[in-house]
Amino acid sequence: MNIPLTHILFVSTALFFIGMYGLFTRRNLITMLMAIELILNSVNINFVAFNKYLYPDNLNGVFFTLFIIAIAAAEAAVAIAIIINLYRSHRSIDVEDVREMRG
Amino acid sequence: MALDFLLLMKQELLITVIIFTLLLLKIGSDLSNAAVLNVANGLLLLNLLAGTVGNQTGALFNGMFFTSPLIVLEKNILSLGTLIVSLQSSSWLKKHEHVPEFYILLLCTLLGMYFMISAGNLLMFYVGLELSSIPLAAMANFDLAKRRSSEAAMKFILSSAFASGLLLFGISLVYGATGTLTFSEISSRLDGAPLQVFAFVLLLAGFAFKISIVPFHLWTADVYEGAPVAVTSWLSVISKGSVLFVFVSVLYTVFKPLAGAWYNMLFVLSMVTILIGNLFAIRQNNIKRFLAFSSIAQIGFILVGITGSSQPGTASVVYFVLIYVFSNLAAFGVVALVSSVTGREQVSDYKGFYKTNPVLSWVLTIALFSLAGVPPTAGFFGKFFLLMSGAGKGNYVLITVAALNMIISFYYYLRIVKAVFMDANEQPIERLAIPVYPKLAMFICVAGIIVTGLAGYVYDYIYSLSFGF
Amino acid sequence: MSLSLLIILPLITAVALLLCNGLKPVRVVALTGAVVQLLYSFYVLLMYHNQRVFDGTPMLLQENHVWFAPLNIHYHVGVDGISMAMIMLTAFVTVAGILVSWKIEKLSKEFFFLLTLLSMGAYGFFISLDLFTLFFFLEIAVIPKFLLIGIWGSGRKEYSAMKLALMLMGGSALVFVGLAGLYFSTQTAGGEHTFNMLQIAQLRIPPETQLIFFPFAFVGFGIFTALFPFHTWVPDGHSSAPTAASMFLAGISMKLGGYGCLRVATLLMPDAAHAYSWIIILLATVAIIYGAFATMMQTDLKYINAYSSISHCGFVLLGIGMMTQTAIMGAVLQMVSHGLMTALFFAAIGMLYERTHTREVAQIGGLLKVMPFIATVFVIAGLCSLGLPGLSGFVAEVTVFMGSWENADVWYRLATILACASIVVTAVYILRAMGKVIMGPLQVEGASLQQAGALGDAGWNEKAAAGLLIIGIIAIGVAPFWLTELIKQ
Amino acid sequence: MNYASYIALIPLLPLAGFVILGLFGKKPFARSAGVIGTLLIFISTLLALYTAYQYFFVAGKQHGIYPAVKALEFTWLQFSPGLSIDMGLLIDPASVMMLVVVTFVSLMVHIFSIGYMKGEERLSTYYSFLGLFTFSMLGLVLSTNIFQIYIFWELVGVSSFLLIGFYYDRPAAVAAAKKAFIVTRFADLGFLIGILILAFYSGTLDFGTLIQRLTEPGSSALAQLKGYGFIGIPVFSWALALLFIGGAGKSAMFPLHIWLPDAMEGPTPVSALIHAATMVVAGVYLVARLYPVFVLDVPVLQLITWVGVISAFLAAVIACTQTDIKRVLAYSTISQIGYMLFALGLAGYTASLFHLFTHAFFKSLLFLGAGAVIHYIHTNEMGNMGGLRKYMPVTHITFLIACMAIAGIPPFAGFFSKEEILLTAWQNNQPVYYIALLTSGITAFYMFRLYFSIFWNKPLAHNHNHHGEGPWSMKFPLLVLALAAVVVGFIPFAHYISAGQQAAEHTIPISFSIAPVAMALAGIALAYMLYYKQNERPQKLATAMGGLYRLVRQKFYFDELYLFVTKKIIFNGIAKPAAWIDKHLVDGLMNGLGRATTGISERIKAWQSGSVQSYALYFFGGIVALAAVFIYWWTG
Repeated sequence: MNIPLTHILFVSTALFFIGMYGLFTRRNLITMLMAIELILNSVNINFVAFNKYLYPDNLNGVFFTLFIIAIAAAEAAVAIAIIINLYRSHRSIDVEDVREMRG
Repeated sequence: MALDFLLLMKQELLITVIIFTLLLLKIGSDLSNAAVLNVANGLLLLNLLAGTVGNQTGALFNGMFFTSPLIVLEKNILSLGTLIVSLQSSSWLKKHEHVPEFYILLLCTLLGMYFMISAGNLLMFYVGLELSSIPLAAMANFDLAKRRSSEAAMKFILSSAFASGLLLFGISLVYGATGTLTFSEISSRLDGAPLQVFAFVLLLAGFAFKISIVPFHLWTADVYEGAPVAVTSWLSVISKGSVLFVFVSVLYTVFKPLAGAWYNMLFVLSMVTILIGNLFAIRQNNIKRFLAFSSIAQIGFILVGITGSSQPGTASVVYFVLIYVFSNLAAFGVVALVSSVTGREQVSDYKGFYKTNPVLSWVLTIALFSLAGVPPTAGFFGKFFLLMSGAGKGNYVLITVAALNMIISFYYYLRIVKAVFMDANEQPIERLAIPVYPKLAMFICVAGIIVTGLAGYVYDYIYSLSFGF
Repeated sequence: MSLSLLIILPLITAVALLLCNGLKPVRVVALTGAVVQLLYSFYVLLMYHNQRVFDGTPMLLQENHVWFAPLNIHYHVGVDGISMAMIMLTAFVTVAGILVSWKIEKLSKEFFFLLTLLSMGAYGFFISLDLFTLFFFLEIAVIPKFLLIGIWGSGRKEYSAMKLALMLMGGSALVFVGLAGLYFSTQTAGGEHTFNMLQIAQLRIPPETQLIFFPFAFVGFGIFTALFPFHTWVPDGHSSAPTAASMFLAGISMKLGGYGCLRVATLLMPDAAHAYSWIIILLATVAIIYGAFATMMQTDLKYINAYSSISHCGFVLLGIGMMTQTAIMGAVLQMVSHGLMTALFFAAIGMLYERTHTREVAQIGGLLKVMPFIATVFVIAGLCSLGLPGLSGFVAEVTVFMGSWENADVWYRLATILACASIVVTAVYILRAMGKVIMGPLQVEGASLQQAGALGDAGWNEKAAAGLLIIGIIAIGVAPFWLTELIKQ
Repeated sequence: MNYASYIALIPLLPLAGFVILGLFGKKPFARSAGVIGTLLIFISTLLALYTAYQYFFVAGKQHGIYPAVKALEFTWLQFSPGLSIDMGLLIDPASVMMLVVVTFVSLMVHIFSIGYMKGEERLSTYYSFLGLFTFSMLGLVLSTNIFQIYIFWELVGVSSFLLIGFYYDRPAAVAAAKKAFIVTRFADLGFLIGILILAFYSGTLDFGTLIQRLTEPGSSALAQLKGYGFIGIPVFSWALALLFIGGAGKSAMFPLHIWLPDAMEGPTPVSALIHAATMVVAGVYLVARLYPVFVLDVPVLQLITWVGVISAFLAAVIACTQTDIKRVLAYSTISQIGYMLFALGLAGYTASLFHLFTHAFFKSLLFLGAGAVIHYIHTNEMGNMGGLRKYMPVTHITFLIACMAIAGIPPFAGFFSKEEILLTAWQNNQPVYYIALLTSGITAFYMFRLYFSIFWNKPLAHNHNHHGEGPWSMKFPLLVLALAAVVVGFIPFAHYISAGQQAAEHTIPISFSIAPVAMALAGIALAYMLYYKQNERPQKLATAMGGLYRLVRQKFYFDELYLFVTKKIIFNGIAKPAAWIDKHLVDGLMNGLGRATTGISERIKAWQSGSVQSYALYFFGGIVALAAVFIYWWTG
């Protein structure tokens, strides 16, 4: 079984843009957060793939992925806390309702 | 090794200790807010003092962590800024329920910045960056009950996560192109291929997000406006300053092979940033929002200095950040005090300010003049050296555009001065008593604004530590 | 005793002012500071004279300290005849300005503080031999003007203050580019770039570089001295400013520009100055003629003097543009003369305004009857402005004309003739104003004849201020040789 | 012989008077101003007379001429090596003559003013201005340097301005003062440019050197001046013509004469001093000073001649129709100066200066006489006068003497000098001679018209005069001047003052005098017919002349022409547009920049939409743009 690197990169890039799309179109804050997770995951795939295909003699990429996963979790935790707090004051988690400051 | 470890990482270790001390305080006792503030400020002063002794160059953890006198200086500048922010926010924090938490979050971000500055590896850098930004989002929401505070935090965390996603994508491409995450190795393996440039653009965007370069700046104003003043000042000065330090060293060392490309990018970005920052700043009515845009324009000037890509380039950026710490924090100090006592943050609220609060008015004015670059304040010297550094490359178009944009920036700084000194007001801000800590902070800032510029020694010292190519 | 004391004394005065409390101490401190400075300026003049006898070098009393070593920036001061003349001018106008504003009660401490700061900027600027120091002091002298006009001014003061500050900042931004260009095109023996004017003058910047950076420096400084078409801050700024600020603005601040145009732009980049001289002359001539005609239509006394300043400063630029030794000497004379004369004029207008509360020519008349002293001052200032021999204006203008005429080119001559023609126009507008305000039947808008008749004449402070400036004007006008001897290189 | 020590005092004493009375006129010297001023000028006059005595009779001629001596000279303003304004005292026949005239007339005026200006509130100011004028005029005549003369030229101008406007609360006086200053200023512009040209080519400003450099054989300066041209006219002619314009302005020559009649708004003694005897002849003096240079350029001499003749004639004609006695005298002054100038133009240097000399006495006498009349009757209008001979015997007699003198009746002073001029004209230019002859007839007519109207004609309607003819301080100068008007004609003028080397002493044949004297007598007879007794004839005559009379009465509409040029063309055509352009275009540009900036700022507000998604979109767009531009287009 020999999947070329480009295939995997294609998947990761696709994931990246799906995440991007989600971020731009979804109005629910939680969904937007999930879209960002997609972007991060596409990066993870990249790292792992590069590590596996191009530079198999060290584990830089894989470790980086681990860090990203951990930090993403922290980020999500803080983000959800903020969204909850936001919901308390705004009674909504629709991004379009949260644009008081502008101009 | 052990001693090296202690010495080279002394600031990080100290901060960690402080964080844990505060954590224990929070858990173990119910000290009054005032006491917590005293302890925290004392510890921060200690941290600042510790930074000044026994410094040397060295690397730890196989080059993951790197330090040099310049880096220590940069950290000291941040420590100083932290101390000032802490002093200034005391009048706001005194009334707040979660003082130790605030300090813990604050110091976590500071720790992140320290690591980021000392990073010798992209992984280390990334961890430091995230450590310095995630707690900030929580801090932005620290006025828990305020709608705008939540909105600011939401905007910050989403934008920040998105930006770090793109940054990471860039890092992954760099990794894919070079096979390494170590700075020194990356620079030797770059050759200017399009993929590398693309990876660099993504990285640049990550940096640009943090330091608010146009068009990656749009979150800035909203977050500055919504966040508590202390957090805003922290964001605008310390957070930006730390990323700037890293930005300069990354550009000058890691991406040196791509200098041709990034020079042109910075050329364009700096002009756009100054111009857009200025144009938006002209008509802001909220003083925090106004300072946000003015700081964007300031970043544009810093970029001009960075384009110099020389020893004066580094020196002038570090020097300017130091001055910027004093100037911007002086302005924010006044705004923080006014905001915490009266809750008024509009520019029009400052009309007739001089009649009731002459001292605060002068502090604000000196700060604004320094930001605008009027001698004899330090801002003049800072901007002069930045532009001179940029001019060293012989790109006079950039210099001329930047210099002419100073006119617009003058306009909006003077607008505030005009409101303070000249405009009449039916209900001016009442006479404010200045507590000890903010007073101390203001004194430090004003002294810094005056001395940093006029005393040539400061610049000489920074210059002697700097590098370029 | 050193040259730096010229900067330190105002600084001490400024700090002392901040520590003062109460109206009287503030006034006394400000006046004392200015008078001490005047005396010290005389002392420096004396030192300069004595040294010049022994020493052949043009720049005397030099002091040179490294300021920012990495960029080879020095704090470097020294004087030659031209700067000496400007220093004396500054000292005179400062004392007069403080005397005239003696009665100011609104925020008097801040007022005198800013005036002193402004004068410090001017002193520093005139003695600088390092372009960085020069630029530093140039900018120091801008912001106090903004505050002075904006806080203590009249009319559309905020608009004027902002306009003035922004246009002058624009000027200094251009100056900055010019200076940066100069700096990077120098290369000293040690391989460093330099801001040192003496070195730059010797190094001879390549002509191509000069051609690029000369316009920046010249236009930049030109804005300060009302170079057409960047003069529009002058009328608004001057007319909105309080009396002392108008005096400073026209008397000292506009001279910063002229001095810079001469010292920095023209003398450091002579090739470019030669190449561009026709443009300078064109603009200067336009400013002279057009300024004079525009003045004719003004109805506000301050506007009249402000517009006439545009015209008069055109002579400075004309002299510089003509590039002959005599013309340049004329330009310097004109700077000194115009500084004194216009300060006197503004002082007189301020005194009139304080009493009649209007500056509209149509609303006042025949004031000679009720305030003979002020009227006489006004007449003297007016006569000096229209170039009456025996007063300083004549000496300066004639020297510019003689120097300009040394260029044999027909167009240069035409420009000179047009400039000469402006003296007629000047006579027209000065006499119109004088004929209405000073002469004719007594009239003060909003006051009955009886009230008008009861308006008082000048107080001791105003008399002293005017007297001081008149002494300067007459000293130059009657015996110009001491001044030309001083200026001559 | 050392003159310096006291000659310097001659101008400096009046200056001292100016300074002392100007500074301390209010407190200590308010009452005694007249005495102080008079005393100082009296000393000056004595010194001037002594100087003249020393110069003409003690030192005497050397090599057949009176030498020019520089009694004092110092550099006042150095332009470039060799080119400097020097201040000095030049003693030569012309300047000594002028010295005497100026100090003498000034003394008379000072004395006269003590009576005339009695009770004037600003007496000390008046005397200080007189001092300033006398100083300036003396400086002018003693000038060694062409720029020095310009400097004092301006100073006399301003003293004239101050004195015309002495009654500053009268709008007419203010207007006249402004007019006088501005018109002469305009002429001075020509003077200044003329100086610039001459100085550039000859490399000097000193009279002596200048004349020497230009007149020496094979002069390179002259060659250059004649070689270069502008609009087809040699630079030399330009320079001299411009200098002459300066002189013409000060001397109120056609067409720059309009200021002089208005200048009569000043106090009458001032008119006598400035606008009759001294300042207005400065133009003549200037041309005389540079006479050797003017001689080198025939076209300019012709210009001078014709300007002189036309002025002489036109002014005389206008004088016939004026009813303000001072204005009549003013036009007669213009006319007489016209004589002097055309005499210069026709190489009659001596004749011209002789006429200048005699004219000073009888014209100041006329003015002082008129002053006495006005003092007595408080009006300038001829129509309100008549029959005054009974009330003012001294004035009457002296005035009559002066009228005879100006009309050219022997043996009064005017006869001799006018005869010289007419002879010059006869010898050199016949058309000019005939016009001049006619003019002298007209002169006699209008002078006697004036005389008869004041002293004869109808009896004074109502005499509400309480004081007499006037104090002795007023009568004394009249008598002294009348004496002078009788005797100065007998001075052998040509012996003392002549152009260059040739001391042309000649006698005028009696036969030549017949025509002019006959013309003068005819003029007097006509005046007698019309004005001796009150009658209808003048009115009828005026009606008969119709339009011509009106044209002359309105002074050929010169004032209206000037008004049109200044108001319509310069004010509305130049100044107004300039002010408009400045306010709207130039300043509009600056304000427009500001407005544009704020406008753009308002326009791009929408970018900051507040929606975090759009922020991300911009973010991503920025990356795409950067990548696209810098990877594909702008590499390296």
